[in-house]
Amino acid sequence: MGIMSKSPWILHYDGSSCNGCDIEVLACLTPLYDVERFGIVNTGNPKHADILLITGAVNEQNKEVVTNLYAQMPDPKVVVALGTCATSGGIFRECYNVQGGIDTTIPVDVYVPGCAVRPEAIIEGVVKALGVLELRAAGKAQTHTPTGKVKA
Amino acid sequence: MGTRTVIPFGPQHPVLPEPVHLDLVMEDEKIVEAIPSLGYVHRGLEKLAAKKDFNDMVFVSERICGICSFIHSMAYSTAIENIMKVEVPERAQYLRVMWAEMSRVHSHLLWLGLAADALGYESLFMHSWRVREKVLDVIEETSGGRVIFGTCKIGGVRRDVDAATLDKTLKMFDDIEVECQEIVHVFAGDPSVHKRVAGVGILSKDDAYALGAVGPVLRASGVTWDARKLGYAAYGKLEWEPVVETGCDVPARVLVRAKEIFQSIGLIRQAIKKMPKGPVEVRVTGNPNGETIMRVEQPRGELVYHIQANGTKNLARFRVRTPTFANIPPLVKMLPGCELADVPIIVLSIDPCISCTER
Amino acid sequence: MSDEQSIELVERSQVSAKAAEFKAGGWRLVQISSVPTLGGQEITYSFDKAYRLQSVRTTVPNADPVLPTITGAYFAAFTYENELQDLVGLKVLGLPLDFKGNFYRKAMNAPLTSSNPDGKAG
Amino acid sequence: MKLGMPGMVLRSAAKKPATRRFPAEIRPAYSATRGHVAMDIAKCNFCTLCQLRCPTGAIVVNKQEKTWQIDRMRCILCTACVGACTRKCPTMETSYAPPVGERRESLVRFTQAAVPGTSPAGEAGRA
Amino acid sequence: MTGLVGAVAFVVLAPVVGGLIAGLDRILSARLQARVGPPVLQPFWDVLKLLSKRRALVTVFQEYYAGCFLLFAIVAGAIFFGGGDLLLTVFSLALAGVFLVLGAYAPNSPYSTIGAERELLQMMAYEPMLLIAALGCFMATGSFHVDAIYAHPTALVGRLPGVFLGLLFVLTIKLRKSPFDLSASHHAHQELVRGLTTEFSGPTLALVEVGHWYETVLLLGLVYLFLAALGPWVALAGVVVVYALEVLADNIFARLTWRVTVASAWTVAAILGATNLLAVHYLKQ
Amino acid sequence: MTNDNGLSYLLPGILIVLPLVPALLLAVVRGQAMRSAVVWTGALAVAAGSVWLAAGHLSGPPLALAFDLPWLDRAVAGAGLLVSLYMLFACRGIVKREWWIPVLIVAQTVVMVLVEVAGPRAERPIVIDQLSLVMALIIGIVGGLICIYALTYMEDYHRHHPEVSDRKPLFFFLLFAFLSAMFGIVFSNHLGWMHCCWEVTTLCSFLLIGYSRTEEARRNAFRAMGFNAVGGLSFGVAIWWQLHNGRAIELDSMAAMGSAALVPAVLIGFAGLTKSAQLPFSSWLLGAMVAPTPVSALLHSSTMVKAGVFAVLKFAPVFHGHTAGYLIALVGGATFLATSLAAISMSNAKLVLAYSTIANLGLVVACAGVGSPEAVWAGMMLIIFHAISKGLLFLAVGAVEHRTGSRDIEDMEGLLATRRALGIVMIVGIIGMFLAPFGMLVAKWTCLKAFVEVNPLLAILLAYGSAPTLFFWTKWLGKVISVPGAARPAVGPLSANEWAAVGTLAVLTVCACVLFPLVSDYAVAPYLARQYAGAMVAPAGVGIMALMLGLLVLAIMAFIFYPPRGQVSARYLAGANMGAAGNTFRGPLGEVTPASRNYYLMGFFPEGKIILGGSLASIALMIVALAAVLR
Ligand code: NFV
Ligand code: SF4
Ligand code: SF4
Ligand code: SF4
Repeated sequence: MGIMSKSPWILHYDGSSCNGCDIEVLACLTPLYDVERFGIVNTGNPKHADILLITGAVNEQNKEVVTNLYAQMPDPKVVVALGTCATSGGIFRECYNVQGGIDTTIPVDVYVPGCAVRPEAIIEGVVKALGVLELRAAGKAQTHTPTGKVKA
Repeated sequence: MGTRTVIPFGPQHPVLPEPVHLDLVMEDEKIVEAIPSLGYVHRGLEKLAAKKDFNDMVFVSERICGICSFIHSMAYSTAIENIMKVEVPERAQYLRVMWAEMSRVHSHLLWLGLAADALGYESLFMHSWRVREKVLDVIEETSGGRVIFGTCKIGGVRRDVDAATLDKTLKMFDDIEVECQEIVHVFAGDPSVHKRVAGVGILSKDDAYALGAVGPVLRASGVTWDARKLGYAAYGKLEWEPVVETGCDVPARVLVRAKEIFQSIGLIRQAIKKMPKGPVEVRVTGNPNGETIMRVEQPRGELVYHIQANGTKNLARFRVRTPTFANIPPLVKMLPGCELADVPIIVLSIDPCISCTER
Repeated sequence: MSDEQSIELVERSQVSAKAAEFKAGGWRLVQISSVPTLGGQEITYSFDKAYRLQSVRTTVPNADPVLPTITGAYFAAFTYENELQDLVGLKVLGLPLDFKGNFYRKAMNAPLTSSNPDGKAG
Repeated sequence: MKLGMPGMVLRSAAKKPATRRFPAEIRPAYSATRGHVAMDIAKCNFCTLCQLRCPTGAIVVNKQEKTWQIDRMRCILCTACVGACTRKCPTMETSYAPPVGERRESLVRFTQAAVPGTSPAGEAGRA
Repeated sequence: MTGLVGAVAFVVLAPVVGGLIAGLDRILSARLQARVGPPVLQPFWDVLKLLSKRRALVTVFQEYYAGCFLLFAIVAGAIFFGGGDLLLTVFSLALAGVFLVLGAYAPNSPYSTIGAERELLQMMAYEPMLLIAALGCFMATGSFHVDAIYAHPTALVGRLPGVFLGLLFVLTIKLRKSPFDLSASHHAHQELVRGLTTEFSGPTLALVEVGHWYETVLLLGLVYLFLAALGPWVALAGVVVVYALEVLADNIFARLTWRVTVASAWTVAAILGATNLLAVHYLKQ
Repeated sequence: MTNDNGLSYLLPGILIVLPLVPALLLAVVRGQAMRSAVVWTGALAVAAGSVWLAAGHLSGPPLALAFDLPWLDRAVAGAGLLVSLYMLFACRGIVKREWWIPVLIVAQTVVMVLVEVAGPRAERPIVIDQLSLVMALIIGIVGGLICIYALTYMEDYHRHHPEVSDRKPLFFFLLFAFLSAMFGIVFSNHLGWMHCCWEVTTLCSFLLIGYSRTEEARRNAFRAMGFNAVGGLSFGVAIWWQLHNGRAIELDSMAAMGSAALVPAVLIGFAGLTKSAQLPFSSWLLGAMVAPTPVSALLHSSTMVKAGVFAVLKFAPVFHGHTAGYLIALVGGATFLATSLAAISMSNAKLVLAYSTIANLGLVVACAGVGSPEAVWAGMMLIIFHAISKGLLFLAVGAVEHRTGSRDIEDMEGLLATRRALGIVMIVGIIGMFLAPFGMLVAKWTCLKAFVEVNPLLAILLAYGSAPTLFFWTKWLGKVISVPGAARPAVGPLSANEWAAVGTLAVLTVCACVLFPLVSDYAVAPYLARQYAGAMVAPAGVGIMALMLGLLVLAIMAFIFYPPRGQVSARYLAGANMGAAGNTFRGPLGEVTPASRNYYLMGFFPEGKIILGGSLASIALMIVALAAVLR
């Protein structure tokens, strides 16, 4: 395990979610799940973060914000889409104002399903993301996975 | 360079769990102007009614918000049931009250934690959420979901809860009540919290009423108004009184929500104890035709569903006015004149829920 | 249900005066909503007093999508009225705090009008 | 209790942490928990009822090829499909679906063998 | 010569000790919050991770200021542990602080700038008490030199109880502990995002972190100085208790405002510190 | 102790007279070219003269010129009378509320006439010791540089202020006349002569503050004159007291008299307090900031106000160990604390400089009042460092003001980026004022040590007063070094004249820091050794200071030769960044440019109340001090 995966600092952003997934992200920080055990720190600041945990289907107005935040994270970095909304648009897929998932806007490295996504799944998703982060730090993984909606 | 400081507060801001933005204009740290901008969570889900079967709209409505999801689905279901004149079985009505109140307890605990956090009181946040996890356990055991209950449907509820689980629920809440007492005791009695919040975020009784404040914000300003008194579900058959405080400031709002936690636990007990045996749903056939304006009490206040149906499976209008939407003008009123350090707690004092607000 | 409801129809020009009347009577503004009709929008204003809900309804034709504001009586109506501007494409006259279409920035204009078919832009 | 916050934190420090040490320690699921949709493809007759009732379009049933596919990244765990199926093929399991690295990994397809009942459900991808 | 040994030992060991203290701090905090907390070496992983991140700054000057912050934090400690002048230590610490603040000013970004302002307010709040502490050491021992103060036969805390308490008070500010973690909090949910350190990232942030470790060790050294004559074990135990109390304080207070910080720190410095000095002065006469 | 070296004998006299030549020339020449030539020549001559004098006499015993020229005495007295009369004449336009000003001047004139009747005599009317030489160097070098700077400044000034009538000949005449008077003050051993020069500086200050002839300038000029007249009167009374008691009116012998000279020492000290704008007299100096910036730099920061503390410092041996001295020290301490606090709420750069000037003078007063060798060492060092750094800062602010049209600190945002050289000199000036290892801090450090040995109270005041200086200097510095968010108008280059002054002062600031041990050894220590019978004060911590400076230089070098590289990212704007560079954010109604204004905390540090409090404390202390000596 490289150094990257020993100290994953996260930025959580709500990309137009319903809150369900967001409070589960917060729950991960609290005593019952306590992700600080893995060195995970919720930074609240893109400039300090290694992992972007993002929920929601991304609406018209949020596109710009998501892109900004992603751009402001220093390399190497990974993106984890949390919850059905973030992975595919979920039930809001057909709404006029949503893009339908994070990968419509920025490249996503790990998709975590669930509505709402469970804290355990979030932790698993982060662990999976750490693998990508390590590869990227070692220059072994491409910096960006291709963007684009996967048509199911 | 300017004569005043101008900073963006949000959309991504660690004290805001959700994206919302305020243009803060300050002199030193005093806020002279705070203009909100919304729209970061506007999904446009009201328009889904044109595409989705009215039955499926329950799933949409409970995903308006992951915190107050159950009451959304209950409000929507009740609205349709009213239009279609469906008699919902009594047991379902009591179960709805039980889940609605569980949802309120978890929402209020969540809020207490976030409010503590907004004051930089991390350990209190941690402890509030530690207790909240116990509530979530009960919710999961009875409904199958932690935050999206998924139990309400038109005509009743999707699942029954067996007697043993109800018993266990009662016991769990005895424990939760004790823990909540401790949290509330700490929150209300902590000198550093007091120093920070006393007299902060004043909203006079008249302002609260005139600006259309709802829920704990309204009740903390001394107005007795609680939509549950309208008696939907089984509320008409239970004994309780709205919690009202007259402090008009942040501590009063803390107190209202704190007391409502115990009120809700009391209601859960009553509901479980008075719950009759019987079926939990009726079969609903046909399409609704008619109109109703349904009001229920969410953790954050009065929620309004305006439903117009035209006899097809798609509703003519699915309109949701959420409590936070109503509490935005009071918030805009409260901010100017406060200190930057107080912005988080004042914003949180209305317990904002943007996903509800913008739908 | 003890939730009594009634709806009164009024002319568009009377909306402000009507709102002022409610205000004077000690009513609280509960909501403003819109329902698309064939040629326009029905705008419903709901007020509450002691758990009694009273609504006022007016219609706005699509040909002339303007509406007077009721912020004179209920300042808090500015949120609803901005929403009407953004989602229904009305022009609310006399808004004290006009977000000019930025209340919600959307991928489609006036999504909640009947002339606007479902489906998303882009 | 009377000590306020100092009492609370010191007592916490004296006690065992409330933390459940996931993944080493996993709480047994409640029977009601909605984790993911499982499918008993053997029973399916491809009536597409589930597909019709799924609010997110997560299910795609192909009668010709006798396949039943679910997109885990679309499923909102609403149980509508479970309720809709008259043959009780889809069921709601308590374990959650795992995260994936590629979007397409989340498409899970079940194929019915030519002779129903003789061969177990085939599954592509992870279920 | 011993001075040089002390200074070198500080330069080499302080980051190790400081990092460990930070790790224990985080574990203790977690336990107070009914959590397990990170491994004790976590702060080191954090810093190593930061060092291996790509640089991304608003202006390259930030790195320069962060470097100078670290440099002068080290100098301050080296003066102290080298047995040098206590006042110079305080000044050097202030110099380090100023560089950190400049690093936050440099990008001219809103939260960073507000963090800088607040950090300055904090510095203004604790500066009098630090100077008073140094003055107290002089009055009690007749020297500003750390080695002389250290060698003083009676414990300073006996002559200067007020100064000692006042020092503990401002230590809370200096260590960025609640209720005075105004300019940059350890955890995310602050109105200032990350305040002072908002615009630092990657290796630059690592410099700041390490600088804080040096500062922590220096400050605890100052506490030790007040107890030194009681013997190393007692003094060390005292330092541990003091730090534990700081962590406890961090967990039992909401964050207070800058007004309260400045007003209370100055009042404490006056009531506990200044009064103590005057008492020592007039009792001696 | 008479020195027979002919030239040395004449030099002090020459230095006093020398500036009068360019002064008179400047009063008549018109064109800028001619004026430049005269100013440059005059300034260089004055500077060279002072350096020459210092070079010859810095080491060694004081140079006392013994001569008895009654006509000269009378001429000086006559000049003093003329000055008083002119001031009275100027008072004709005064408003009713300020009736006290002419009354004071009349009173002072009466006292001086009485003194003259008593026929003051001094055997050694001129004495030059290291303290005078240090002052002379400041006057000669810093003063000369400021005069050169004023050449361009005044051109720009009149371009920016067409409404002000162009009286440059008068202006430059006054500058040089003022230099002459300053030399007079520092060289005079004859109290009467000193008083006369003292009055001349008051008059120059009055005329220069009122230069623009606006209502505000006029009012402030009168306030300055009035407050200085209070001091002048007190000074006069001191002389009269000495004569009346049949005592010497020679500064050096008085200073050597110890507590016997306490009464005049306190009286002259009081005059010094007014001249150096200590509380409660601070307001005149703030008001003086309406004058063109070179005036602020020269009169109201680097030199004239220093005459005040110079006078107090001269009597330091008298104050040493005496309650009255300690009380005067406390006045300085209170002034330091109060004005440092007051400076927090100032965003006008000149007012910050003004308050900080008063504060630092307060420190010197405190040093003088304490009067111990270390304290005097610190006081002299403070005078040197302050004169250079503060002169530099004033000139830099003036240069910025003439290019951006604002002297507001907030408008200096990004100066380092838009105008690198000007930014750097301003930074040098600012850090010179408060940061280790720079000069001012060295002096403050010694102050702390000197104060705590006597009584911790003064040291505590200093501890409290230092904190706000840290605050207001750093926030200013922060503005200057921050990277501008929006494109700011480029600032035009400085003229050669301005560079000559600003650049030299910047270099001097750094040199003073590097070379302060030498300054201490050659100028300050010998003075102390004589004043305090062999007291040795050596600067401490030189090694560490040098180390710190070395590290700083190293860091700068490292930065220059190995500039950090890496991606440059947009500012953190809560994710709402907009625009190509991401420097603006999206607000509810569209694009918003973020702005960061420094904190001024008016409500928390109310200038008015702080100054009032400090003034009341000072008045009380002065009364007690007076009572203590008269008892
Ligand atoms: N606002 C809101 Fe809700 C609630 N309570 C409501 O309808 O939370 Ni998300
Ligand atoms: S996936 Fe479900 S719970 Fe999560 S944000 Fe979307 S709707 Fe809410
Ligand atoms: S799973 Fe059930 S509902 Fe779906 S196609 Fe098969 S049999 Fe029909
Ligand atoms: S659980 Fe709901 S969303 Fe998931 S497949 Fe079944 S019907 Fe579709």
